[in-house]
Amino acid sequence: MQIQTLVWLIPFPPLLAFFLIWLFANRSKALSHTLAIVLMAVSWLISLYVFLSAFATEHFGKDVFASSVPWLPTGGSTLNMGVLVDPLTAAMLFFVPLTCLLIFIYSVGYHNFGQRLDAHDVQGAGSPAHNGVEPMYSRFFAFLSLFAFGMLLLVVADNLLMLFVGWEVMGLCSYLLIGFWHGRNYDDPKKITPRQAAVKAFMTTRVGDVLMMLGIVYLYFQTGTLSFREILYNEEVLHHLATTPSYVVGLSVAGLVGLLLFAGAVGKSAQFPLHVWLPDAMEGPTPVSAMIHAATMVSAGVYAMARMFPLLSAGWHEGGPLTPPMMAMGIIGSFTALFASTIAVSQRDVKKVLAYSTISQLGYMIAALGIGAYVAAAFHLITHAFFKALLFLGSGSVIHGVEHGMHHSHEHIDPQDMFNMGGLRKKMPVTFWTFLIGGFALSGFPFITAGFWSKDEILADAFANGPLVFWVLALSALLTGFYTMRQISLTFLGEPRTESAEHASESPWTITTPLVILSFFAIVAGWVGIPAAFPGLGQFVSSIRLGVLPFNFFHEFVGGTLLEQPEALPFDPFPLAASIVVGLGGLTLGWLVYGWKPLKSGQADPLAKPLGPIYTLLENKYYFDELYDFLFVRSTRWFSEVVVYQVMDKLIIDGVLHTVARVAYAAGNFFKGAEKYTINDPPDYLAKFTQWIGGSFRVIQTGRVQNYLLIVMLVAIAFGGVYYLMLSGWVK
Amino acid sequence: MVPLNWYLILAAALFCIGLFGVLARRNAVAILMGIELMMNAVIINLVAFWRYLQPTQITGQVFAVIVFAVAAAEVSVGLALIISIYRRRNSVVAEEMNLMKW
Amino acid sequence: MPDFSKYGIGNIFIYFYELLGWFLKSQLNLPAELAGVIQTLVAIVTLGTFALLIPIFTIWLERKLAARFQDRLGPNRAGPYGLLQSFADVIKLLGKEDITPTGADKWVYNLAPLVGVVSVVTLWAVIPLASTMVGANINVGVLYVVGISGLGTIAIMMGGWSSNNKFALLGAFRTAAQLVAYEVPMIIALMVPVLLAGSMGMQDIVNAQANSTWYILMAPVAALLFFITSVAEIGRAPFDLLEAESEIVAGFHIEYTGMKFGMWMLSEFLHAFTIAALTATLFLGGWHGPLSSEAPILGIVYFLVKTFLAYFVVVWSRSTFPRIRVDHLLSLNWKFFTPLALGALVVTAVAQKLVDTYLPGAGDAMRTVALFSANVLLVWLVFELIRRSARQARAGAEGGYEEQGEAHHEEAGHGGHETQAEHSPAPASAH
Amino acid sequence: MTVSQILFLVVAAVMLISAVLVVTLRNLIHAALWLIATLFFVAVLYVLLDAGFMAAAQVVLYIGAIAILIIFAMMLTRRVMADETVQINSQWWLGGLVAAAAFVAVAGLLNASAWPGLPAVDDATITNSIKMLGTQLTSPDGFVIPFQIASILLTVALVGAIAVAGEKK
Repeated sequence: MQIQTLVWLIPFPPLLAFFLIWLFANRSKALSHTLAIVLMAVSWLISLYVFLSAFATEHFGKDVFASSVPWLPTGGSTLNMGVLVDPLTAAMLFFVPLTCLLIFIYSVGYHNFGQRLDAHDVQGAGSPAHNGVEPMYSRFFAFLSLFAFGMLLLVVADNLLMLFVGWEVMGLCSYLLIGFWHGRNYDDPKKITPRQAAVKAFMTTRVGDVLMMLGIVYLYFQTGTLSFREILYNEEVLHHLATTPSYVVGLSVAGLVGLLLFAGAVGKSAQFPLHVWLPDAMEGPTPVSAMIHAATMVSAGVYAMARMFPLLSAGWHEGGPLTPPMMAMGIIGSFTALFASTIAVSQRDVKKVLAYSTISQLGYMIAALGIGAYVAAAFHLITHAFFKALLFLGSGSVIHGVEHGMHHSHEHIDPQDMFNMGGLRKKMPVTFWTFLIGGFALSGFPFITAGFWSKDEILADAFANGPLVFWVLALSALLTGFYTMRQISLTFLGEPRTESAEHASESPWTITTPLVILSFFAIVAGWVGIPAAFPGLGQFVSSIRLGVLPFNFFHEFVGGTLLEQPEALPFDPFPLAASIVVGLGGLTLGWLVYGWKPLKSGQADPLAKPLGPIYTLLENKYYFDELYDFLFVRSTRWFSEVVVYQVMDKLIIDGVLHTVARVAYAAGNFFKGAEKYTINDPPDYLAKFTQWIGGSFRVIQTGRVQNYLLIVMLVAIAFGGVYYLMLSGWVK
Repeated sequence: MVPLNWYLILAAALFCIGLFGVLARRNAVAILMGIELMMNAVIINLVAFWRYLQPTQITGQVFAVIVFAVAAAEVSVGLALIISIYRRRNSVVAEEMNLMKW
Repeated sequence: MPDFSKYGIGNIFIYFYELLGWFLKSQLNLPAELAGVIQTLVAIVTLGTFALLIPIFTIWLERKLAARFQDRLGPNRAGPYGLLQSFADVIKLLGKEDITPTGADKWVYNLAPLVGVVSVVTLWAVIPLASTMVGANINVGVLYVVGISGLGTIAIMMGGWSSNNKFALLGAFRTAAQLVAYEVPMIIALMVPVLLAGSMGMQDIVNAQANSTWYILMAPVAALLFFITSVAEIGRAPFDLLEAESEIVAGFHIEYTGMKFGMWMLSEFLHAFTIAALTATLFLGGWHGPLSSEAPILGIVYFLVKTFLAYFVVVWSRSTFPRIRVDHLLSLNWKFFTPLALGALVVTAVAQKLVDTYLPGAGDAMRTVALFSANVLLVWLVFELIRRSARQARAGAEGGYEEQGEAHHEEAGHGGHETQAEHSPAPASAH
Repeated sequence: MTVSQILFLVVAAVMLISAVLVVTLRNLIHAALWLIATLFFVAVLYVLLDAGFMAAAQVVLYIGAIAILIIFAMMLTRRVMADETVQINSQWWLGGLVAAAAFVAVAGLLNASAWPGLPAVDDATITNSIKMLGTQLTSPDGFVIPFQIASILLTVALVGAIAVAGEKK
């Protein structure tokens, strides 16, 4: 089978799994997850094969796997449906199906497969009781499979429309999965429920999606195609787009399209100001959080931006002034990175810390793309996917363990609150060590972890191209180390602060196996991107060859996606030193504050006092939810209540209508008499006449098929005759 | 050698005879027979066109085979309807099947 | 004058054919076209006569065999071993009064037996008697056979309807149901030799068997299915519902007397022999045997030997099996033969393809072994399924499992609930 | 007049006569039998057109299945339409007129146009046409999808026919 054909097959096994589970297998839990996992594994194997073939191809950036078929004829042109595997896609294909597969396996343990249905397990009521099993188990796997289909479709798509289809499938699935426990309610009315979180996520991303669709439509209108290869690898088209002015003054078409597409990515990747949905999306089951945050949805935004990078940077050259979309990405990305990491410092919920950390890391990538560090952004995307999936799954394992403890202790506490944990290191050793690896990777522990190398590359690029961005990112990296250590200390170190934590136990193998595999990649995935210019180590890894490429192939391999292979930066000790200092510094600070003297039960956060109101501000996420509530929700309500209803409806429209009605009523009364004879009677006669005609023609409506056919034939012959006469010129 | 238009005219004649059957017969089964004649006329045309216009390509016969399948489907459904009506109304006269007029 | 030595004794019939052509052309000076037509007509008449003469022998044979199966002597008075019995029968039939019942549709009534005989005799046009002797070597021979069998159905319906007799009409109805139904698995079973030979021509199929193996070895299931459904097609015991004496007196030919009845008999006996011939042709290698292609006359011998072998089985099963009930007849067809035939077709196609793909240099022996074992596997699977569903049905009938019995009554033989049945004993033992 | 033309004319004449009998005979069973004759002669016509497979398929399908079904249905419903009743409705003359007019128009048009003659084809093409038909009906480059759709249509029609005509419980 040709490799192009194989690429077509990548997204479809999960879709097949979705339909099979949905239609046939929904009675059997074992069958459902077997189907989902086996078909996902098929997808993964195909992807791996494609990745390895891509890897073995020389100059793969020029010689990609692509094939397409006509899809929708749209008047003059045809939209093609096709697949494209270039180095960027190949890199995505390496990690997306793998993480998806691991998350699938993890979900089996997470939903307590093998237990009997407990009396407390009502559909949608929340995570299953420890000795119970999720009642909507099959549905969960069906949705996960559909989700994986959406992501894989997006990854292999060769045009924006298919990408958008995958994008929207994921949007739907995230809605379904975040609101998976749709029946869950909390005592605290201010706490957001899964239902509300799902709606919030859907509506917030919708803002970005609509803008993105506008961008797609505008791009299609301008170029007549949506194929990546025809737009992004065509100097002429890019030049045309970069020089043609758009509707908005001061922006070229490329600029406007880029900004609109970026708006889509802002929604999907939860960048400021559309970041608010992502922390609340933690209401979904933990595998879903991992899926949305690590492997699929949020990275889709960054992936789309990386994919569209030639368009976004059309007109830009190394060292030149940034294009408007790039500038927007640089500003919003670096701001988000800092902003989200400050919030993460003060969160109590183990998953919300990770959520804000994700927002911050995505800001990193967006900022990196904004300053033109394409390869660094893609690199960080991949390493981040591994260690963030690891962290999420680890946190899920922790929550699972604490819930197990709750089952013993009969306490009613929030199992996700870090202040209710502590000392889990001894109870859950595998989770602890893997979480530690993930955390160190996230904060960039030097030289070993994957996060260090990718972050270092972004920082080096930022130092060379945008010093301001560099400082902001460095500061947020410091905060990253800090909150990571805070989280590890609060969760695992010290003594248990609650009875539940005391009784926590290690999770089953289906949960820990993915953790171990992911922690392997959280370390190793970084080594493929060690810069060749790095003293000592760089030369060493460059000398190891993997087929046609060196071991640290990433830069050369993914850089080949672009028309011009970007130059590797020369070695600069300053950003390296900076990244070592901020990474280790953040961790040390965190250790000093939280790890040195572990918190006692009931003790408040040691940061709360010294920071005072700032801490409150951070804890409340800068009051963004309240601000949006005020700005959009309430103002819309106020607008519709006061302006639309009171003023427009009641005063203006109703007033005018009432006046008109009164006038008309008076006039009507006046004309009533005259009307009877002049207007009323003739139509009556007309109606009677029509009825009479109808009655007399009723006979032809015989209800006999043969009569009708006869008339059809008569008319056909008559038409044929007339046509013939016209053809022969007898009738002009 | 037989000219092509002989076949076509023959088919037209068969078609019109079938048409007459459809138009003039009272018995629904007889109407169905008329339809069969019309179908056969069409297939004769298809096969004749195949032989005369494109004997090296098989498209005409493929088309005819598909018409066969459609004819079989049509007869089975048509007869099923007739039998069903016969059971309910004890009649197979097409003219009496006029419940839906007016 | 054609040189006899060129043809030899092996091709004696061809020699006579050429001799006739030579005589017409050079002695009577007829134009070549007309001479060809006359030659063909003579050949047709010869072949038809040969076919029509067969029943004279087979009727005697059948009576004799049936008698032996029933521990009787059978005809033994007319001629040596009763060999002249058939002639005596015919003379008796000729002497009978020729009755046309009141209210009968005369034209149709008289035409029906004729159509019946014609539909059988025309089948012989495509049966290859020897490597050089076949009436018409058309490339859709198998389809022709199927189509002509349909004509036989119409003859029976004509006869049954036109007799103006309710038993006859009932027989005709049964015919329509039975014959149309059994045509389905028969056609599917016929697809198997067509698939193996890659042609629908009868001569091609025989040649293909001569070049490889007899198809009864390659496709035993299809061969058996074809044989059984053919027996049903001719309405012979155990499938003789169209003339079941105890139920509808004599079925469609109840009103026929004299030689018209004789023609029905003729067509029935000839048809029985013909399906034996078809079985021999399609599955037993036809005329193929040692030296058969060098001396075609030997082919006729082999062909007749095989045909009589198959015919013996027809008679054997007729005198052995009791008549099947009408609803069993149809459910046997639709629920067993048709799926089995489809299965045999699929198995053959898949096995053939697998052998072609993975054993490209495989000889006929290898191919035969593969196909035969595939067939055995299919049969084993089918019987396993039947056994399982029968066991469940029995368990349900005996009330062994209260709640399951219901489900099994509803759909015994349906594959879906097998898994359920496998699981169900476990909770029972757990409680 | 060549032999083939005479043959064609004979077949055509017999076919048309039997077709006319199909639509005019009072006795519907006779009409159905004449329908069989017509269909048989159509098959002969296919033989004249070198389409052996079509001829065999015509016999198998039309005579072996469709005609039998029609006769069967006729026998089932015969009770209510005795042979003596009027078999032709009140608009028959108009129907005849329309059919005649349609025939005249179509035949006139067909006669007026020029048609290509019978192309000379070697025997191999004709012999292989059946193989080609099989290949085309099952090959992805050919007509496998229309063929499969036709099969599905047929299956659906059969299921529907059973559902419509089956006894309601």
